[in-house]
Amino acid sequence: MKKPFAITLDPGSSLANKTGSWRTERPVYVDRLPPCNAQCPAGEDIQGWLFRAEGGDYEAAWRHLTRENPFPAIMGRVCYHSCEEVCNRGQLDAAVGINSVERFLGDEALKRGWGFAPPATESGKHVLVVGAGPSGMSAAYHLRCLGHGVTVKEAGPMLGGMLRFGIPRYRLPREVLDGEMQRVVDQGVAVELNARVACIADEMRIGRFDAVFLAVGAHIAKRAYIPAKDSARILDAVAVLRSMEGEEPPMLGRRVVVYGGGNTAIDVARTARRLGATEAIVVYRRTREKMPAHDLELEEALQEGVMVKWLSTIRRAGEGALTIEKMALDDSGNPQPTGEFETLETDSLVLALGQDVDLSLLEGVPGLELKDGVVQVDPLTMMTGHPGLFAGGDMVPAQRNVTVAVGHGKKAARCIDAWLRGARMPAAPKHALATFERLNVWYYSDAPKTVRPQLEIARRTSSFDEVQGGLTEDNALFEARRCLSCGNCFECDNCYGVCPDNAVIKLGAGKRFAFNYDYCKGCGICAAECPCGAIEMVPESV
Amino acid sequence: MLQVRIHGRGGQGVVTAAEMLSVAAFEQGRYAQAFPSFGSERTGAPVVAFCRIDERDIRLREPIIAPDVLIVQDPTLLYQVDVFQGLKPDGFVLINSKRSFDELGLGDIALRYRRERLISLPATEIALKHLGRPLPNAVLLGGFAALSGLIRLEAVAHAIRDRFAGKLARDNVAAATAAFEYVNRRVQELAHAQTN
Amino acid sequence: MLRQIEGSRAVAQAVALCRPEVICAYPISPQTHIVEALGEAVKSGALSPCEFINVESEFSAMSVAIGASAAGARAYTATASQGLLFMAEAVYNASGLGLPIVMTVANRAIGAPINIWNDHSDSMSQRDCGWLQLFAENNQEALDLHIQAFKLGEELSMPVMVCMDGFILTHATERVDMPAQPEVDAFLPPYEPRQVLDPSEPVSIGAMVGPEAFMEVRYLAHAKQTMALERIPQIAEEFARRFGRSSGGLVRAYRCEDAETIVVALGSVLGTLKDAADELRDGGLRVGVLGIQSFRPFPLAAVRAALHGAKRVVVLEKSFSVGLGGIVSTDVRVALSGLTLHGYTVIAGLGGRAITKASLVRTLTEAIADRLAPLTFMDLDWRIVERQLQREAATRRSGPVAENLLRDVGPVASKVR
Amino acid sequence: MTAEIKFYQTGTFTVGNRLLAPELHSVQASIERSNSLNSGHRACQGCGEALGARYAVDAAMRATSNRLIACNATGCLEVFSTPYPETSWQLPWIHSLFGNAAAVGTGIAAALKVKGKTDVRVIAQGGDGGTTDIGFGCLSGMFERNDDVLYICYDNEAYMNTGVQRSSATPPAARTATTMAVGPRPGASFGQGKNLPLIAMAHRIPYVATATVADLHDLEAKVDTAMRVRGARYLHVLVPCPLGWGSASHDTIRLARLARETGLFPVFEAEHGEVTAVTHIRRRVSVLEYLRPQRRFAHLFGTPGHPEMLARIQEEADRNIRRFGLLDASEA
Repeated sequence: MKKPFAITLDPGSSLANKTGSWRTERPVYVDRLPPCNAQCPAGEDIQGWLFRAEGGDYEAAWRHLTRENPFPAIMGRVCYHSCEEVCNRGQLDAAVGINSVERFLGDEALKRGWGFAPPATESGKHVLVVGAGPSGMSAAYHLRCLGHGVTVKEAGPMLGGMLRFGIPRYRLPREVLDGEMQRVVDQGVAVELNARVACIADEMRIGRFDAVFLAVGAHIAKRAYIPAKDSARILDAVAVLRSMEGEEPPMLGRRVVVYGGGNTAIDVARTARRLGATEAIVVYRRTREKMPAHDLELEEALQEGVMVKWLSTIRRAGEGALTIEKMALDDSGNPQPTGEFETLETDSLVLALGQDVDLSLLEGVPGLELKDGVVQVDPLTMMTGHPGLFAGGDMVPAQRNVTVAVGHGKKAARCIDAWLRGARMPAAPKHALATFERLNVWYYSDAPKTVRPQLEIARRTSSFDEVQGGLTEDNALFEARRCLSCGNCFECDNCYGVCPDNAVIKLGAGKRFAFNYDYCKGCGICAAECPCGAIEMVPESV
Repeated sequence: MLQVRIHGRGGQGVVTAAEMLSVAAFEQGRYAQAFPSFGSERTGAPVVAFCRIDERDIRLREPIIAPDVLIVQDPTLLYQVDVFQGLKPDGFVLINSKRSFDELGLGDIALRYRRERLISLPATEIALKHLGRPLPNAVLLGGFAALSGLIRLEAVAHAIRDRFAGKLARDNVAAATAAFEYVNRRVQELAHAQTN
Repeated sequence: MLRQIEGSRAVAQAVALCRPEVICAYPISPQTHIVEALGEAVKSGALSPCEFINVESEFSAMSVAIGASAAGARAYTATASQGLLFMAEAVYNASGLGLPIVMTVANRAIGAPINIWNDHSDSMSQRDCGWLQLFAENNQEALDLHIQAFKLGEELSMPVMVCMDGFILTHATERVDMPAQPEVDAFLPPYEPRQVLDPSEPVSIGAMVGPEAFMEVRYLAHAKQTMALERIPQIAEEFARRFGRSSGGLVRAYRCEDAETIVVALGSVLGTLKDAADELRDGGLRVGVLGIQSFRPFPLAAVRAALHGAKRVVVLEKSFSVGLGGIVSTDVRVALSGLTLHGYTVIAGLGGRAITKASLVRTLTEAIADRLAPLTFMDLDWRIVERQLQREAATRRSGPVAENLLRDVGPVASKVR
Repeated sequence: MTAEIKFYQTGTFTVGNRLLAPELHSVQASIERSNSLNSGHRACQGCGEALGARYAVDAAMRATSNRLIACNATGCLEVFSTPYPETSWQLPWIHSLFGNAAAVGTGIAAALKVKGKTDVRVIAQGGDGGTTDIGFGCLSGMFERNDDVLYICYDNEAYMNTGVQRSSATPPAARTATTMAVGPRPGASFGQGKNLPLIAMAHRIPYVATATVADLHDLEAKVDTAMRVRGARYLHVLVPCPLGWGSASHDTIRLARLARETGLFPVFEAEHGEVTAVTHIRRRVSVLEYLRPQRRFAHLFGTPGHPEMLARIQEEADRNIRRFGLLDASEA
């Protein structure tokens, strides 16, 4: 067909016209740090494992999760999941139920018997871990993954430390605890129980360990002076909770008063209710706002009939009765005596005023620095003043909770590994935070949070059955998919779709996209319409 | 060359008459050219149509100024339009009326022409009789055939059939035939009157 | 086969014989009878396959034809006067895109004052639009030219206007020789487009062309019309061979050999002119007539060849370039450049003013005596004109011209012409 | 639990709908996208028309398995897509004039019919000027004859190609080069302009729909529906124009979205003159949110500004919401 000159043109020939030259700004794909990941004390890649979970491949999700934290089933129960407090979705409808999905994955793993592969190569180094609590066992796990020989020495008769002796089974069923601890042991970790380390210096020398991680926790109950008749029955919280793991439960009576405002106090009060106490009263000197106990736990406690006497201190303990003084907060928020007194009937008083660390094993270690009853460590490396001696968990200055402890274990393990290789731990490059403002939330569907079933009150006060139920598979899947994937491309195809110049190249499933700068005019629609803020416009250098 | 001019009013089939006349001529192997006085006239307005008939190809395109034959479909026009304009002295005139030229007040005009070539024919009545409708055009063609002797009645009948179909064609042919006979009689009467 | 039928119907039948596939119809006098007859043919199934589309305007009529032609269909429409002006934009577009549409123009004057009668102002207004323009002398030629137009247009991929005088031809019933379908099929092959919208070979048609190529596009259009100057006589010859009569061609001379005075004209007036020429020749005056069948392309060489022997040339036109004079005359003058002979332009028949043999004879006699003004308006009523000019000189608010003139003319109905 | 979720945008815009089954995550997932309107065209940065046209034509191509012919009115789309010697079109395409796209479409359809190529379909496209103004006669004729053509109007609410002059689709108060933001009543007059979708419906043609570039999957779906129907069909697509609206090039989709969420641009479908479906407003917003980012409305804001005109525009939006029932039963 001899086409008329200029009037008739061959198709698609405009490709010869490279409109990319018009650009003053260029779009660039970026990855940003989701707030949940940034927040997690255990440094989990939450978004990462949620993304795998949403695909329905739970094992992949679990393996991704356990790269950072070997205890999802435990975390899914006892972690205070501050990640959910910072979840961007919280500003949209409700935060993603990260904790419940984590628990679901953990339970799946236990149910299906997924385990950790032993390391590919052995380093030949040998590390001693003192204390089989969350921190110690986390360290043991990570050290093992890195190919080091690990020996764990535990003073107590069982693994778990405070997980076992500090957290009642209605919050953490023991089969779950045992299951996840055993999994670490099965990885090839040597464990010695009832093996109290008296002197770490000797231990290191004799055992010829290449490095040591100390995580003995804080098990010594704080005492407070309370004038009391001999007949007054006064116990300490740690003892009460520990004895729950023994043969016969402690005798607390029908009316129990717990003195203190921490989680332990709440645990004891709730335990007392389960042991048949008709009255469990927490006496705390400040207000609810100031109470260190986790609000969630307090809520559950109140639901179970635990009572709290706010702004109260115990002045005297007599036979079957306590003398309480009302307090008032001064301008600086500290409680001051008012001189008003009242009497409180009780069969026993449990003191939950916090715990101290037993530092006796550290005597004679050169370079070690102790302060405020805890061991000082380099926050970057977790190493004490003594080379090769690392520490973490409740015995170092930090928030005292399981997740922090697990995080310490991981961090210490990686630093020990680096130290053993004579390297310095490279500070992992942190991406900028994926803030809510960077998201284009229009595209996310409204999807209310899945609420985890709760054991009804009656059974909660009469048994030690687990209070918090788990998610069904559907719910877990749904919950995982509520994730906004803040700051990281999840291949929604939006950029590919909205480009007026077809200048976005789809690389195929899992491969994300690339820009065709030959034709991209830099209008910025892709960046504006990217739901998760994973595209940034950067000025062209001219 | 014979030039025919037909006067009438819009809606009376003046143009059709001219065309049928040309078709009739064509039937007889003649060359013919029929055309209207191109206008935007509406029903009732005075209209004119023309027809040229010749033995050879007709090239002339002007309106007919000096007709050999004049056909007036509507006598009321006689008092509005100078229908006789340019009529040749020995021309034919056929007027649709049951009244005579004198009754129509055309006495002195008639003196300028050959009396036996001036015929009035009650075409509308004949049409009403045969068609039930006052359509005088085909009827007048029958009359024209008799008057001029230039076109055979058969040719006119053919032209009518060429234009109309079925009953309408038959009735028109019948009407035209009646007119043909009527005019023949009148022509003979007039011829007599003249010889006397 | 010989038929005695109206010009419009004759043309309609000829167009139908060309098997058009898409016909766009919009009514405007005096073209209407043509599309009416074609619509009838399509409805009755006599013309099939064919899409007959009642459009909402002439602009749309030409646009539909453009789309149809670009999609590979043989497209036809007809118009006149205001209608041609209303579609003008699309008319230029059709030629610009090189789409071989055939259109009948039933020539008619252009208002205001509104006038439905015949002259050539309408097609002359599209003189430069890039279409080929063929003029018919009588209904036989009008009929024949349509058959030739499809062949010519499709060969060159250019649109063709067949111009026939409104009413004078379109409404005249006369003898025509109507060819049979097989004859036409043998002469006119099916439409083989040069460019077509086809999903199996996608192209973009009608791109924006800038200064870098626009002149070339225009030149190529001109080159095609130049080619047409060769093809038109060849096609007319082939037509004559097949159909036994000569129609079309570039120009046609009548008694021009030995003629001292040659009258140049287009369209139906040629007939009356020939009669006038015969009369003058009978009077011993050597007069000839040159008819121009192809106005675009304008056959400069042929016109020059026909006229160069004469002493004087009178161009008789039914069109008028206000402020200049003759339109055809201008083109004829180009053809004669370098030759020295007397030239006269006679403007006649505007708005349907009857052109009588008598007036022609009178005017030509004056021309032959070289007493004629170079630009003459035949049968112009100077009385009326002067009265109006005085009126305008006298009062500012002299009122609407046309209405004034009509008052001076008096009742029209009392006149035969 | 999942049953409660409302999916507002799926397909290309599955964005955020990871809650959907993976196969629904995306319709653009095909790496071999046809791109009937190819890269290298000369549209402005962030051109809504380029985006809308590519989606509409691609969808029509899919619906006809590439047996499609397009004709185009004069305007931005035509100029930026086919400057000699290059064209961006990958399908048979013709541009004739500003005002005759619909008629050219009719002609193509007629040719295809007479040639028995009934599998090949026709779309005609133009901007708001070529559609609502100069091409209106041809368009109405095509509708009235019910010719088998899908006419797509890319409405950017003014004559952008010639430098932003008012069209009969220009909204009240908008500033254009011929409705300047000066005088006591700046911008385009209230009470003028025409609503072409409703006029199209008055022709009782088989299918009329509106869409915006904010929901491209919806646009595709409507083209697809349209191509399943024979006869005259009309699709009116709102395509923001950064140049003419005085908006940021990256706001093109956002503005289209706001036009719908305010109620100023109702998105609906109609069959044979009856509204059969409307897209409900998801999060109703004040017209101010839509108007403020556009410089063509800047004169309405600031001090003293024109609160009374803003109020009238809001009334217009509210009227649409009532008239088309744009709110969910729950929200209404």
